Amino acid sequence: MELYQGSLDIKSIFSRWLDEERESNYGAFIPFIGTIRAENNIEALSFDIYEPILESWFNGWVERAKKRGAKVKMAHSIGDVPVHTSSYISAVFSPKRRVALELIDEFVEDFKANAPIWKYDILDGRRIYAEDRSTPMSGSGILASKEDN
Amino acid sequence: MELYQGSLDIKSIFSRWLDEERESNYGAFIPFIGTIRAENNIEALSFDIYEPILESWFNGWVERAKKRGAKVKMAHSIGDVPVHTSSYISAVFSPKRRVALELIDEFVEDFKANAPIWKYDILDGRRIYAEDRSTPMSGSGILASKEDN
Amino acid sequence: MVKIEFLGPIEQESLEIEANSLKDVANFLQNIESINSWLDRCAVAVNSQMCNDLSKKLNSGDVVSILPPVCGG
Amino acid sequence: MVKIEFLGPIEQESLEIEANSLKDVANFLQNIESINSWLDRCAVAVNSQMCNDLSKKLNSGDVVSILPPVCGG
Repeated sequence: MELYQGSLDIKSIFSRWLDEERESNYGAFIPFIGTIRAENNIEALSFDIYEPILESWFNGWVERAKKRGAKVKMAHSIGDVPVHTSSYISAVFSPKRRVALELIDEFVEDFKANAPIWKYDILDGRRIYAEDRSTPMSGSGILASKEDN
Repeated sequence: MELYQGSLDIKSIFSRWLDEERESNYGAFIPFIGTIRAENNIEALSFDIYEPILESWFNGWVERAKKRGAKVKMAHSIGDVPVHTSSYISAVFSPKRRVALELIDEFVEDFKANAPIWKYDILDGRRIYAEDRSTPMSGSGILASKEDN
Repeated sequence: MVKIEFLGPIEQESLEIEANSLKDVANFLQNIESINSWLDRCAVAVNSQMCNDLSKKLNSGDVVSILPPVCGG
Repeated sequence: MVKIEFLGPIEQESLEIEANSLKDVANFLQNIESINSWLDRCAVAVNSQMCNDLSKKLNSGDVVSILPPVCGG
């Protein structure tokens, strides 16, 4: 797992990952690249990350992928990322096409739902939590329960 | 659609595609890269392509992707491709993550089943049709039917 | 005359025959033993368009392509 | 003493409280109005491990993290 301040250098990360696994005999390699869209007049998005939990979330996926003969990699931005630049790249390597296609879907969807990353719009220089586009992590709400025993 | 003699220069194709769509405001970009696995002692795989039908097959996907607000790209090798080098890269660009994840799966699976490309093992310098790994295209068998009217 | 071409691994030179429909092509090819063994798993294109219709009419100059099982990637 | 830290957009400095379980933490936080409004959509980690169990025992020095809705990518 790799974290970088600001936009990712996608070409260099992609090239390095390709080289790293060149001799690993994986037949299928599927990266997913997330790029900041120009919308709602934002100048950039900005990200906070809680690294210890991201690390353990990611290591869980390394193990899950391994059981299916596959490998996952991931890089994400911290801080401000201007529109039309990229904040996220993840990838699956697998001997098998089907495993790779299924795993990239599951991995990216779980990332969206459970990676401890918070997103903010940068609008007129202000940093505004993107609450409407955010998802409560699994297990959310347990601290809201009322004592009743 | 791009066809090349021999192995693909994946880094350069990837970088060019990224640059081509840098300002197109797609949020998700998912390439699929196929690399020749070392197995059964092969030295390389080799490919024949029937370009006119590949072109119309691909153009059908360009239209299908467009209806979902997305774009597809593809490059493939012709002739011999040594093990641990790549013969195939395709990609989906989409504003939306879900569309991109679904489309890359459908596109790659239909490519495997219906793109007019024939694969051969290169083994001891001989070129042997990979019949056991090949799939009859949809509509196969119509010429085998017996005249009975 | 209609041209029949054999793609990929089918080792057969192109043929020119008289044929009014794909059905005529089927009858003709079923009588060539080395080709007949391929037919149950081959698809067909006419002038580079895939075609599933055996009653498809053919005109002189049409090209019929015989496509054996594929495996790109 | 248990440390409670608030991640991402929750504008609250870390707190140190006496607590024997996550239930104690819940009771404490429900009484802070600006925090209570977040709780129904926040997940919890103890010492950087996600935790869904309100009866989870806490020891002095444990760190409880409050994680609001996420959106990476």
